[in-house]
Amino acid sequence: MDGILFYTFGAIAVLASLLVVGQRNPMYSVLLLIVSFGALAGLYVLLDAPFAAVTQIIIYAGAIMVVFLFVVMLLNVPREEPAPPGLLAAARGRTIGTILAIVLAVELVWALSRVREEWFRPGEAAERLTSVREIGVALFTKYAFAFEVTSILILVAMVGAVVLARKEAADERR
Amino acid sequence: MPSLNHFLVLSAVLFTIGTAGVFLRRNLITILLSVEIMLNAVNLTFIAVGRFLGTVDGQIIVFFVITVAAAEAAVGLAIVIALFRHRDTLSPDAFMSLKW
Amino acid sequence: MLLTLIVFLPLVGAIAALLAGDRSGRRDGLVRIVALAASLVVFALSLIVWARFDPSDKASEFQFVEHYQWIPSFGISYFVGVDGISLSLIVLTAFLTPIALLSSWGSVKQKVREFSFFVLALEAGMLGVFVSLDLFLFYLFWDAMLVPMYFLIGVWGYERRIYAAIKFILYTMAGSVLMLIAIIGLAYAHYAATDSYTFNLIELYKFEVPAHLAFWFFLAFTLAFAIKVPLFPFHTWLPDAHVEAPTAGSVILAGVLLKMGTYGLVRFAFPLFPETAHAFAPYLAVLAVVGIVYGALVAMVQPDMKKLVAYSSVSHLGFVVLGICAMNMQGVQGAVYQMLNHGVSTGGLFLIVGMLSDRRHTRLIEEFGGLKAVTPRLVAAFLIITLSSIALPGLNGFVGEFLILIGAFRWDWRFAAVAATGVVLSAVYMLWMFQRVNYGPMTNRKNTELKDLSTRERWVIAPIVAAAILMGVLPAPFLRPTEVSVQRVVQRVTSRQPAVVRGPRTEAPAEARTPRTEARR
Amino acid sequence: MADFAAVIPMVIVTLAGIAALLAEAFRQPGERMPIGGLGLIGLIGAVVASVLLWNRDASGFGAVRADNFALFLNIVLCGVGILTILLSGQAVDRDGLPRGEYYSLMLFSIAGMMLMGSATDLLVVFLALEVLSLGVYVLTGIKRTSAAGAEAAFKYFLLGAFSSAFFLYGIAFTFAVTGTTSLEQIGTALAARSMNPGILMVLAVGLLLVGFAFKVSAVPFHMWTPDAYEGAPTVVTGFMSTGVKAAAFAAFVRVFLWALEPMREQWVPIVSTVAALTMIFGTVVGVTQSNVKRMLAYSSIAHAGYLLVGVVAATAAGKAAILFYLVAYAVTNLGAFGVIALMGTSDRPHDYLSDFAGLWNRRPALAAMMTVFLLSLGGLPPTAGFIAKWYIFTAAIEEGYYWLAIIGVLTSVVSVFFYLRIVVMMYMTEGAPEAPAPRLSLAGVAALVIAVAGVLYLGVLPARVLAIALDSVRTIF
Amino acid sequence: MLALIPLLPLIGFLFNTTLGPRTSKRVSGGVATGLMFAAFGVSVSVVGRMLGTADHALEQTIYEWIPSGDLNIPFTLRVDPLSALMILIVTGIGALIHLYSTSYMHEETDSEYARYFSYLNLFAAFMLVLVLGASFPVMFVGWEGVGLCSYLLIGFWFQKPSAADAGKKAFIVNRIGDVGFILGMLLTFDTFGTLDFQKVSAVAASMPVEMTMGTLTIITLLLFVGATGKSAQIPLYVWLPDAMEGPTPVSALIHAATMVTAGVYMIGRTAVLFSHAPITLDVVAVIGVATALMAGTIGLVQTDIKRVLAYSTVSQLGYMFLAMGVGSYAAGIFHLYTHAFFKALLFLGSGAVIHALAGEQDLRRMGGLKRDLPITYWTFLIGALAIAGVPLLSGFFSKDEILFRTFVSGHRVLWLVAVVTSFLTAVYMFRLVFLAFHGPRALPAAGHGEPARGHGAHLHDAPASMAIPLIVLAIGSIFAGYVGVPHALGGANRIESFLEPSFGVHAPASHEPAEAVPEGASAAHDETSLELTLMGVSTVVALTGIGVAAFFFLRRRDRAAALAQRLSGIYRLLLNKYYIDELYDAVIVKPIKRLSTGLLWRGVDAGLIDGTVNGVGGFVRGASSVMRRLQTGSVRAYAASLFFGVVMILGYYLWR
Repeated sequence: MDGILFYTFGAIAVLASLLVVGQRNPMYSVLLLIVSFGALAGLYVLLDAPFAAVTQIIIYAGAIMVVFLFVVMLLNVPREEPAPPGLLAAARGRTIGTILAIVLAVELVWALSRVREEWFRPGEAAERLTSVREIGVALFTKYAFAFEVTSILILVAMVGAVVLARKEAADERR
Repeated sequence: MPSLNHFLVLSAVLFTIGTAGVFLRRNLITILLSVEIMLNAVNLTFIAVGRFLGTVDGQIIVFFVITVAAAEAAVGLAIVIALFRHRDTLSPDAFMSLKW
Repeated sequence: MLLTLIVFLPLVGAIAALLAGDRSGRRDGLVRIVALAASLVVFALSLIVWARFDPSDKASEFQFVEHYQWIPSFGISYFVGVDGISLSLIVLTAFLTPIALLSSWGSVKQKVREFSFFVLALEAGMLGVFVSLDLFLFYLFWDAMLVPMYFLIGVWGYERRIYAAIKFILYTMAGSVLMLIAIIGLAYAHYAATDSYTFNLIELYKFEVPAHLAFWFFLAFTLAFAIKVPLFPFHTWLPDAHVEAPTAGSVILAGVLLKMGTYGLVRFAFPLFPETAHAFAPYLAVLAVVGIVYGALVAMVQPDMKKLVAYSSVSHLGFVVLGICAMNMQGVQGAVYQMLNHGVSTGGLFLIVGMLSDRRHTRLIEEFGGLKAVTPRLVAAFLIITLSSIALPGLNGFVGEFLILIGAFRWDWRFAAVAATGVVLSAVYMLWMFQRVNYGPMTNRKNTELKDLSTRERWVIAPIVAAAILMGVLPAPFLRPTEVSVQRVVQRVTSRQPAVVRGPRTEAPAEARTPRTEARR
Repeated sequence: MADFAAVIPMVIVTLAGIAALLAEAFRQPGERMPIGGLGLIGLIGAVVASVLLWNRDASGFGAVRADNFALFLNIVLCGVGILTILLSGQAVDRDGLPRGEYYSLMLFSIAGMMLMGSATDLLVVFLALEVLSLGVYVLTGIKRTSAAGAEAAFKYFLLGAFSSAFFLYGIAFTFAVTGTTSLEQIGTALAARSMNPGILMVLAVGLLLVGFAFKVSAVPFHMWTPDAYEGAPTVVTGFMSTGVKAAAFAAFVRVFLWALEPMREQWVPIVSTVAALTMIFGTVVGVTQSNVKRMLAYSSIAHAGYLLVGVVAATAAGKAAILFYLVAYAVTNLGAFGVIALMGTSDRPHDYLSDFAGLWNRRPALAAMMTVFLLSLGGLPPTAGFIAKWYIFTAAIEEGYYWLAIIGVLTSVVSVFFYLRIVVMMYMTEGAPEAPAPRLSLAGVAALVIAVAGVLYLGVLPARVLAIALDSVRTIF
Repeated sequence: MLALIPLLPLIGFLFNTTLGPRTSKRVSGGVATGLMFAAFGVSVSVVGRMLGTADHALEQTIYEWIPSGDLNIPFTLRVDPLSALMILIVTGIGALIHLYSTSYMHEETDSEYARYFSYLNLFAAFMLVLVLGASFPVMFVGWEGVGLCSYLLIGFWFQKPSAADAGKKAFIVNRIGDVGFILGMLLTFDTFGTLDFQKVSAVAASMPVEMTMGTLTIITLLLFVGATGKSAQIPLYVWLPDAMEGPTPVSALIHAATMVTAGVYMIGRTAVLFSHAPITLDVVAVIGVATALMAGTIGLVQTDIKRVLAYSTVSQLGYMFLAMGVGSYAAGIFHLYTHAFFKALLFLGSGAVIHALAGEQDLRRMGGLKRDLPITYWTFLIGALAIAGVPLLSGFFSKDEILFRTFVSGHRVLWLVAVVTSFLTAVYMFRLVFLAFHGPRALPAAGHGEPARGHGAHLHDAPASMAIPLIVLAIGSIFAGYVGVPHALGGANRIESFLEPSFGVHAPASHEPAEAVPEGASAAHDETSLELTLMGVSTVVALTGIGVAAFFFLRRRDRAAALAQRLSGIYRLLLNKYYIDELYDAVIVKPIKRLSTGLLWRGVDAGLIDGTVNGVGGFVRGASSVMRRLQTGSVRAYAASLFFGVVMILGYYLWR
């Protein structure tokens, strides 16, 4: 059962991701990515991480992707422009990129398929992993500092996004 | 239950798809999406590894990664908007004035 | 304190000159005087050191020593002192700098305060090189001194000055950075062997560098010095730098800078790695004698006076290197003496050429001719310096060359034999040039109105001429301070070399040792 | 409460950033507020805090350690910040940059850098990296009228995001092998089974290396550097070329020379190759540049190579050498970029070689200071750059890496060539007669004077700083 | 006291360089000449004092000159019989020539006049150092110093390119010889550990005679190279004829009487060394006689009055070397001494002619001057007779001594050549006399405007200041030989015994003493008769030579022209001095210049070395412009680069 689910979700994730990358219309790309994220959320459930799965759906697919969609619509460039003619370098770049990607895939797959499960010694019972409480406690004790740092991170991102994206008129204020 | 290898390999494939996207697409937004794919692939690794180590740390790290991804997306999209203002295009090939 | 004063006073003078001037150049006169005064004070101080230096073999090797911790964690200290060899070169430096400054009064009209600043900064750097007894300190000065020279060539030079300046600095740096590696490596080797980090030259003298390292270190040191000397075939920066440098720059470049290379060989390369030096000396000597002949031959056909003098330096410095390679009393002492001679005579030649070029704005030999009719004094000075350069007995050049040849001959007669041809060749190129410039009919109308030496120029050239004669007629006072020092260097090097230096075949008469008190009839 | 001691300096800087933001928010339109001053106060406060924490070895939250190494870095970074703020005033006014956001982002970035240097947990390193990166990305593109700025920001951002994905993947593998992100535990875990690092761990090392190599702009991860440096406002370029590099190297040292020390044999070949390539590429490509900022970008690539030599030759001296080099490089490079920044006018940055022609005649002091900085970059005595290189090469030679040292010195000779091209322009070429004499702000000049003083101080009397650097690495490794 | 001898002329030099140009000719010339006479006086008294000492030597160390380790060269002067003779010649004849110059150079401006005398004084000073120097280096000071003065004086009229060229040539050719001298010194020091003549001789005297190439042979050969340079012997004689570009008194003093004999003097000074190196002696003799013959033949056809004399000088110097080469040092020095008189006389006489003709030097434009210039003519004739070897004049004694010594030393072939040369000497000298002073007055050549002034009705004979030296020297040319009247003529050959102490610890050793000088009374008797016979031969030869000259150049000048026509090949060869100058130019000078310019300068220096240096720079620059193209500006290329790095690093780890 788990195996079927794994392959189903995995196939969806890979397929959707491939389509994201193979898609010329950014709008579709965003939507397909949401599909991919959904599939990943399924895998998270499979890995006894329901909280992560929920977060994935709500924050990632729900919030972040919406921002993307929002920007795509704001800028209103539905389709990618065709490659400028004669841009041989770009074409060559694609080829090189593809080759490199394949090589990387081979390397990673080769390496990761050699990983042995025996290397990992489960420390805690699996059911504790699913406990939101456990996560919450850890997040606000062990990871409290990191948590605080993220607040600064988000503040920076916020200020930065505002600075970069706001309209010129705002500058009149100085 | 699929083994850890399965999840790791899957994440590797997704990661590679993400990297490939950076090269193949000529649209800034899609490129940003490709980076998101990469981050998600890493997330999968974290959760899988955390599961097999039997610790919640993996999930918590994913939580942080999602935050980072959000922050990056915000700044990245802001930059894309700024770029679009200057050139009216989203093709990365249009932005080659700085070179050599 | 005296040495520190000598080294840093030029720097103080440099800053004073900078402050004395303003951007408009209205106070250039004051700047010039400040700079000249500073350099003269340094000269006076150097004479004091000379006078108070104890040349006897009972005195310690290095005198006026100052030793302060500087970067203790690396055994780097501010460690200065002089022996007879460096003393001579300090006096030479301090002697030539005021002359160079004075000579520039006529030719440098732009940015005088910066010019004075760089000349004095250069002097500080050169003096620093000669007094340093710490390898780190030495390297610091060695490299730092490139910068002012670079500016002197690049800003106040002739047409291709920028090319020449960059060539100068890159060429010399390329050599010296490898020496930097060797210095660090040497200090580390010492650390590895004795567990103490030191760049102290005296300590390192005592240290026997492992052979495989010594080989590379010696090469690195020697490459740096060979480029500076410049030894054939590393000399091609020199003609360019000389030709394009302003007169004062050329004077200092030829007079002092090149000696840093030969000084380095005597002070560092040979004593630090005696075994390797012994093995390499013949090869170096081959380069030296090739340089002697080659430099002379190429000098012969130069159409540009400065270039000719530049190539003559290659030839003359070949003698110096040959003397050092011989590593015996006469060879090294001759080499040290020849360093001084070359400073005086080539410095003088550059001054003369500079004066001609100030007047005519050309340095091509063919542009001149028959000058003796219009500028007899200038030509007279020119003649004496020319003769000093071609080592006429009675003038300074002879003493050095003769000692070097003796030293070289006792080491390996073949080198001396080839080197002796330099005696002919130097006469050929110098006299040919002298004749084409000064003799013959006045063919170029532009030369008919040339002015003879002005009062200032007389003051510039007179010390050079005086030195050339004095050092030729009375070399003993200049030789004596170096005697014990050279002896120690030779001793230090040869004591760790396998072969014993061959003495005269028959026993030397006892007279040779104690002639000083011989009664005069 | 003890936990907090370790983060006091960062907190102070962060608070200063927030204060700057608030000040901007409550500013009346048109009102001039000394927001930079707030930043200065915060940074000075952080310096004071760091000094007070010296030798305390405070640590907190299991993720931060204010050991002397970190504190040394804190002080350097605060110094970078102070000089940058002093230099910024003119550019901010001239280019109409959003003042509050500018200073606050800068302060947040500095806080991120400080955190990166102090972090003892890979996750925190990653978060700190993101904080400082996001701040710098935005600063790069902060001049909204500049298309080049936007382009630079975009390239920097995209490649940065790309590389941090790799970095993160590396963290994931490390986590997989050791089950933790704490550097200390990673080190212990690796040491325990150091004989068989496992295939995952080498992947982890490689990917972590990519992340750091990107941030320090090592070849072949350097490509963003010239473009970002050229496009960013000059002051920001100076800031990121020094601050980011310092922070990244600090974390690099902490991760690789501490946690991953047991893996040394695995990564040394890679790092030394990268170091050699970086030195060569940076200098060689710098030779033909005509834009000074771009030229200095390549120079900063080359300098990253020298620093990597220090990482390879990681004796105690080597680590101290890295610290010293960072200080020397920071004052020097900030000075150099500061001069370029002061040369700019509102219509154009004046960053081409030809813009320097005859500067000596127009602004002799500026030209002289630039010369000092360039000589220091070239490693000529008696400047900081010379001592720094000396120290790095000493470390290399001690560990027997003669070949790296030789490449290092030879490339620095080549680099002197292009630094001197600027000198040639300033001193040996006549400028256009109508070329304006740059207008200098008092704060900017003060910053430059401080930088010159620093360069010369470190060049002539380096013993004290060297001793402190040595002291700060001894406490941790 | 000893130091005073060179010091006096040096003072004159200093005076004339500093104050001279601003004083009148009377003062500058007077000071110079006066000091020379004073030096002569001092020399006489020094020689007197020297003769009073037991070992016939005086020494003075002035100061310590070059001290360096076991090498110590004090500046020591020493006078012994050999140098005594030399200082007398130098100061005596020098003083006369100074006197002569006061009027000869009178047409120069004040400053040029002073310059002339300063050079002349400087020359005298150096020459005196040369002969007084007690060690090789001190001698070398004088040796090169006189070369310098020669250079300056030959090029005195520097505006004439030929004069400047000649001066340079003289100096450079001399320098070539000096290399030999220097190397000889080096080897001497290496061998003996000292450079003092006395000490070297003392050690060398105890060494065995080298019958094969040994150290002493090499030393002496090297020294002899030096001598050939200074004394204008094959192959380095080429500078001397050109040196005639200088003022005539200079030719008389430097290029006839004193400087050029320095080589001979030097061999005399190091006689002990040469005596131990028979191979060298043979070389010296052969070179000497070959030079004598070659120069004599060239002298036959030259048309420039001074050049004839110059070749004659070369030839006579060859004689001297012949004497040295057969081990008869005293004879060589004796000839040096007499030659100084008559050659100086001849040069000064020719100077008087040139002076009278306002610079004309071409024999073909002279003739019949006997009537207008009686003093010049008669003194010149005495000189010519002396050099030709007419009996009872000085040249006769010294030349015959040489011929006799050559003969008895067994060098019969050399003797024969020397006799032929002596015939030639008589011929060319009297050709000169007859062409210049006898016959019809030649017409001034067309287009040769200036000499017309001199060829006018009233030619002035030498004024007093020129006549007195002529007369004094003429007297000397007659009687100087009487200090060396050979035993065969009932004389005591006093000069030989006088000089003997200078030539070594032992008697001058001919290398075949047993054969050449049989011992015993009967042997002495045989020798006397042999000597008388040889004297007869050479007298006949000399007189025949004069007769031949009289026939061709006094009676039948057309025959001379016809002969030249008939033997035009040889004539042209001789006229062009065997094309030696051209040969040197083509074989040595031009190739070196071409080598230096084409191969060394443009090829090696600019091409190879600088090419390499610039090539490295160019390579870096080229690499730079290629590598910067990698930075395409495309963000995807950048990502590719980054990606490439990742792949490589992971690949490295996985493939290891």
